[in-house]
Amino acid sequence: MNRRLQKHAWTLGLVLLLAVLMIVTKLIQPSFGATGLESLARAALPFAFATVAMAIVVIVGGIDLSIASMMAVCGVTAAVLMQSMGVVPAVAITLVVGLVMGAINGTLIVVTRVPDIVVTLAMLFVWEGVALLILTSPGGTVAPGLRSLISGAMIPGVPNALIFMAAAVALVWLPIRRSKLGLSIYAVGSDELAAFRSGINVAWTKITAYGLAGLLSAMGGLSLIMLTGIGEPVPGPYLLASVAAVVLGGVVLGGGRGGLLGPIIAVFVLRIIRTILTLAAVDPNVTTIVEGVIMVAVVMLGAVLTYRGARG
Amino acid sequence: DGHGNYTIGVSNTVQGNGWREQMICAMRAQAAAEGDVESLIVAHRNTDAAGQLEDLNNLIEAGVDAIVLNPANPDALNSALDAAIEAGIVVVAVDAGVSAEGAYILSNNQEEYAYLGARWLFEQIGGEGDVVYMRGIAGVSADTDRDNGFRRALEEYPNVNVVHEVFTGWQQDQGKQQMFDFLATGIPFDGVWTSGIDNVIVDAFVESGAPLVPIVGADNAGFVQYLNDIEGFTGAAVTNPGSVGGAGIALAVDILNGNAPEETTVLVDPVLWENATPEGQETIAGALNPDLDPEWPVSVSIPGWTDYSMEEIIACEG
Amino acid sequence: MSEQPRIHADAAVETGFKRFGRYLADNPVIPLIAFLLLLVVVLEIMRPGIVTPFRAGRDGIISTFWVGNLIKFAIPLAMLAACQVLTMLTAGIDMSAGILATVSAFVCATLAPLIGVTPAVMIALGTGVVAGLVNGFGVGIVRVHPLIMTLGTGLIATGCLQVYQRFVISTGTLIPETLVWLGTGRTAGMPNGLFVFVPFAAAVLYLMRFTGFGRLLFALGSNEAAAKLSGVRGWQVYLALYALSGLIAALAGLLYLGMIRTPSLSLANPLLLPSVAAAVIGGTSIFGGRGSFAGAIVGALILRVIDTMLTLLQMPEGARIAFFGLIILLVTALYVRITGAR
Amino acid sequence: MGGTEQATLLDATGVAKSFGAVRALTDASLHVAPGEVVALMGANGAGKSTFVKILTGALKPDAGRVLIRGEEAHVGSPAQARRSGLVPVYQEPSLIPDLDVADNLRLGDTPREAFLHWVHELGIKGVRMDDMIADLPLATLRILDLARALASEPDVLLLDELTAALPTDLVENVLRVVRTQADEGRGVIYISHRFTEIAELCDSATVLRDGKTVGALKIEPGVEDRCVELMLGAKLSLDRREAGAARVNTGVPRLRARDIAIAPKVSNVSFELYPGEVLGVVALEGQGQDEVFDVLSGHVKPTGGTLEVDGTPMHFGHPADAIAAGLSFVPGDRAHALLRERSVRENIALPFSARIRDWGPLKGRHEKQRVDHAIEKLQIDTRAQGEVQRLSGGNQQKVTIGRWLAHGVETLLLFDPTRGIDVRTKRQIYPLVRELAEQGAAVLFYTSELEEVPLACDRAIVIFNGRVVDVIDAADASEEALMRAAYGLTEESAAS
Ligand SMILES: Nc1ncnc2c1ncn2[C@@H]1O[C@H](COP(=O)(O)OP(=O)(O)OP(=O)(O)O)[C@@H](O)[C@H]1O
Ligand SMILES: Nc1ncnc2c1ncn2[C@@H]1O[C@H](COP(=O)(O)OP(=O)(O)OP(=O)(O)O)[C@@H](O)[C@H]1O
Ligand SMILES: [Mg+2]
Ligand SMILES: [Mg+2]
Repeated sequence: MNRRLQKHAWTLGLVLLLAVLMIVTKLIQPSFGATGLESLARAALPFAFATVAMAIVVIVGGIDLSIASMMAVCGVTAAVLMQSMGVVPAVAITLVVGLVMGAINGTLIVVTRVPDIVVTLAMLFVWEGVALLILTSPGGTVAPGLRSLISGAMIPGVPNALIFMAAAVALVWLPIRRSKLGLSIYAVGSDELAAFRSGINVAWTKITAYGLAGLLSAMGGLSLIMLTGIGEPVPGPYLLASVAAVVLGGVVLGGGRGGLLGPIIAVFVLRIIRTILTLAAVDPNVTTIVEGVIMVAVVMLGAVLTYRGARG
Repeated sequence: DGHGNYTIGVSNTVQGNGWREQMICAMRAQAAAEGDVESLIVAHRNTDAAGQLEDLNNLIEAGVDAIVLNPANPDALNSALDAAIEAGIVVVAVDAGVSAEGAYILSNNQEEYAYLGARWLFEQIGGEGDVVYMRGIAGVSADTDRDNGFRRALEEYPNVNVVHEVFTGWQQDQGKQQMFDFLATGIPFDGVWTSGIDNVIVDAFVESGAPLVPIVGADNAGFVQYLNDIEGFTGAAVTNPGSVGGAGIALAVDILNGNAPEETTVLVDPVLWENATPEGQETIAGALNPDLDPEWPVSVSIPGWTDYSMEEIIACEG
Repeated sequence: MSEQPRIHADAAVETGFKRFGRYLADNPVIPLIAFLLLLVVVLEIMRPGIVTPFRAGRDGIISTFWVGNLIKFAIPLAMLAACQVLTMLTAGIDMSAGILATVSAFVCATLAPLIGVTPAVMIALGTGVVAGLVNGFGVGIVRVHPLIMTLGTGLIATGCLQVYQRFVISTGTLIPETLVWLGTGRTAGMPNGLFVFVPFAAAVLYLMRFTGFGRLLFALGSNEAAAKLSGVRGWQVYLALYALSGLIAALAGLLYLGMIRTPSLSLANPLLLPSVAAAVIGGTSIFGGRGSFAGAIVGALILRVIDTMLTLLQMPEGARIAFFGLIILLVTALYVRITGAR
Repeated sequence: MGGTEQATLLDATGVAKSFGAVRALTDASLHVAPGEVVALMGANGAGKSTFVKILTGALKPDAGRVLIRGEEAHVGSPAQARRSGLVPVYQEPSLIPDLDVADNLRLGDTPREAFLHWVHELGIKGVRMDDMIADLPLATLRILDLARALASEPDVLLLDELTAALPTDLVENVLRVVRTQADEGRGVIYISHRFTEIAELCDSATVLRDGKTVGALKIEPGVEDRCVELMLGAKLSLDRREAGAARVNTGVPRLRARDIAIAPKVSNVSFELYPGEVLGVVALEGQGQDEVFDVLSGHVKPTGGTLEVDGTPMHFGHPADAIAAGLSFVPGDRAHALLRERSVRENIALPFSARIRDWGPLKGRHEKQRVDHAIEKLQIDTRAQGEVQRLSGGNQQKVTIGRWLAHGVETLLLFDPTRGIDVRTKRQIYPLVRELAEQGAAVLFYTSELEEVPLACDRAIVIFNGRVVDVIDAADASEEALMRAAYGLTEESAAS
């Protein structure tokens, strides 16, 4: 039990931090309530998917700098497809497109033996270009039914956006996490050579992990167009935010350690900090500084804590 | 006259660009100049439409009376804007339009902006010849609007040919490099139309020793300076005042005070300043402001809309 | 990577090709230069005459010497790539380099009219060093991952720059004459920036290869525990390294300011990702312990040539961006294939 | 045991493998019959590990034929090897550090019951299924690796220097279990540099020299000499050091430890180390010797006690402090000591640049002289000197020692420097250590192989359960006496 607690101490700390921040929000703006929570959950959606996608590749020992670009490709793909076909086929095709893009990233990393950070840096440009080729300026349509999926709250107090996110991530990750594939992902991230010698197909595991990241990026892209109602070909600011949230969430850069819950909570922490700063009418330029300082400070705190932990 | 102590929310999605900074400062200055505005909450960062939705929702949550925004996209923000309007919040979009029902729009006419400059340029090169067309960021609304205006002018001058089209990404260094590269090819051309990145384009000609051709840019302080200073350089600056933000605040206050305009859409039409005629040169000399950040448009106010002084907008407080 | 794939590259028999491959692996800059020349030839075929110096233009002799331009714009890129190469040697990265260059340029241009050119330049370089020290503190002493640390510092620096610029909107700007001369002037068709860059590059190459500090960079990237065992105090090296990286970024910013002559708030930011690309194309391993600044310089030149080609090709913007990415990938993959290095 | 004329389990012929310029294997062959334990012998760098990796699909050979149960086999990956019944325990631990024991088992589809049975059988207690691999000591990992291999019921078990890092008691368990495996009809390939183990366990020996199989022998009394001859290409043997006159230590000790305590492992360690002496450390695995070396080398601060160097009290906050006080440390795990992708020269010269005052220009000639001297002295095989990782284990170990040789030694802390090193290399290391001592250096020498103590040391301290329990005169201590001491049996032996 104690061990289990220790393993999840970081996540618990984040939950606590989130709770404190919620209280601070409530203190600054007493009227903050269900609608506030709802818009928070909606704002967190694309970040959460980007972060979860990033978390999976970081766990497998890589990094994917092209996530925001893949989200853009999927967003415009879905928005364009929905002009000519039903929601279900359009969404299905988009998910497949995401999966394939991610798998292409993974395959290139495995085949070319170029480091992942470099491959995905190059693919960042490639996918961005592809998005612009699909749609030169913002446009397309999104079925209203799809958009209403993430607004409101069927269960009072629990925003639909949150349910949607939880369901989507759980659907992808839970069956995998405890399976051999999930273990392989952790194993490859932890020690690639040992994994290979333990009989794991390292190449396949990596490609699958990157494919999953692509799939989740597709969900991120879909959530973007569900929010805005149109497809935008220019990638949003999701890359750096997702790296920050992944690290804040307790996933170790370098692979093998961490889960998906921590990063998702970290996304909410980062989002609610922005809400607080806006509510408190803090100078927006100072807001940027505050965000930077918080990111660095929390990670420093984490570093100091693990350092102490390793010693004590 | 003081009707109330309004809180106005501002949302903007591009940071670190002189034009947008001027817009924010104009908003602050105008808010300070208006007696009725108690506070301004500014959400100002680099983000996309989804991020702007987040900011808008936060502003609604903060209980503002009005929102003045520079929209990332005309159609993408409707969910938040509808909610705001429903909650009785006055919504004013500046610089570009939004499609939400009941929102006011106080916009620089981007299509007209491009059309005006392009027409002048085509006229200047005698209605025929080759031009270089330097655009902004692919896939961004403002760039698309300007492209429509440019194409409209192009249609009117069938003998004008676009010999080279590039995207500067609205980055000074990229624009300069691209011009250098193109000059190096030795392909002849007769004029340049450039979207916002302008003084560095002139620099590229001067530094490489290439003879200057007519160049159309925006009214950025640096470019206007060149129009005035450089011997033998003909060109034109089309105004695209960032102070439209200040006007947006003024409009929002008017509406809050019950003086809503009849039309929900007000277009601020651009003006063209050229240095090919003596009158034009005089206008430019009058507009000069050598102390201003070279990326800032020199048209710091919009007569009839904004009430602040030069010092106030430069102080950028409020 | 597992041992499995390494095998293909090194396999078996001593064929001539193999020997050639190994020669190239020991001299990684050679295939890169060959590739650069190939690109230039392709460009010349695409646009005959572009490479030729002092060619007759429309109105007589003009000095649009393309090679000069190529080098000129590659210089700041290569300097920022130096930040990446040096930090990558220790398995780090400096994601704040682009912003620090911008800050330095902006601070210099806005302070110069207020306090004079020399103090302004000093303060501008100082901002780079200070920000670098913050990075070094985070990476070396608190042990934050360099990627996160430098991203965070970059974010903070951006915010500070935004706040700062509000105070200097009306003070006007002044680009120091020397910087303009360095940035825009030419001597014998070559950019004056080389007067700074050549000594700079020599210093970096010397630092990497012939000093104890340089050796420690390789050592820390290769095995930090081993370095510690040998008596190396890691935090000292990281502190000095990131401060140096900040200084180089600031210097690159000043040079860039002289070149572009408009102190925008995002002046050098777009150079960040290309600087990382230049470093990796040049054969620097992001995993540390292996890297070459000479390679990064060639990498920067290659990126610039590609830029020119794609600008001139007149393809849709989407295709242009996509091709840029594909070519980076292709070059790095070929490089890895030929030399067997990663 | 099992007749060699029976159908063989594993039959490899003409296996070759090059790594760039290094030809690790040129013509290796090997036959394993059911019920047979084959010792694979060879000096460091002979290609033993490479051979095992090829047989188990972790490396692809350049040439060669492998028959499994008489059928031609292409073993493409470790997974495939496992399916064909070939299960290795590699020289380096192959469990996943960030997964717990249970997940490691699931990953390889290892039956849990069988695994636990073997863990118990091998004498490891207190391992829990939710222990993180990264938190477990090396010796435990080796045993878990073996238990995992045994649990999958292999036809051929390949053990690469499994016992090198194991304490004596665990070695015995391993030998017993492996013997039973063979008795049940399985084949075993056993790699070790210890003749005693091979004599006890193996039926035959296949000897590799420079990547080529140079002979296959039946194990019988007196075969050692023949083996060594084949391995080295000339007759060599381990000679006992002539028992000289017992040293008389006078004056100020170079290093004096008083009541050193390091919670929770070490409670009381005191000793004196004099210039000119080699002081052995005798201890079973995990008695606190690791911690003592960590303190002496400046990696860990002691929780109690004092440390004096040349009579001056010292507090080390960093290895650099220890180095400044003249204490040079060679760790047991060379992975911690080497810059794998850097050259031999850079590895040896590393301490020359450590201090800030040495960050300036390199002193090329001075450095080269001292590095070359160290290389020559240790006879480091520099064929693959461009990258240390291309050297064999033994040569890598020499580099870690050479570093301090070049830097200049006052006090040398050697932690198991001969782990996994062949006889020839050992024969170079003992005299070197002696020579250093004779030149005035003080050497603290821990070894996991007890027979080395009399060969290299003047005296030895015995650490048991975190305390120094005895000091013995090493030069003429018998192995049995050392063994008893290591097991903490000294008091009783004194009483009897
Ligand atoms: N002069 C100093 N200034 C600031 N901090 C110091 C100083 N000297 C030591 N420290 C502290 O000592 C700790 C260890 O730093 P040092 O660089 O010496 O170890 P290291 O080689 O990096 O090894 P490790 O990563 O295990 O700490 C650091 O956390 C740092 O806070
Ligand atoms: N991955 C590799 N790359 C390059 N060279 C290698 C590699 N692995 C092994 N070698 C070289 O192959 C030769 C044989 O190495 P191997 O590890 O098989 O020796 P060994 O007999 O197991 O030695 P030891 O007893 O020291 O473990 C050595 O010269 C070594 O340097
Ligand atoms: Mg440290
Ligand atoms: Mg071996």
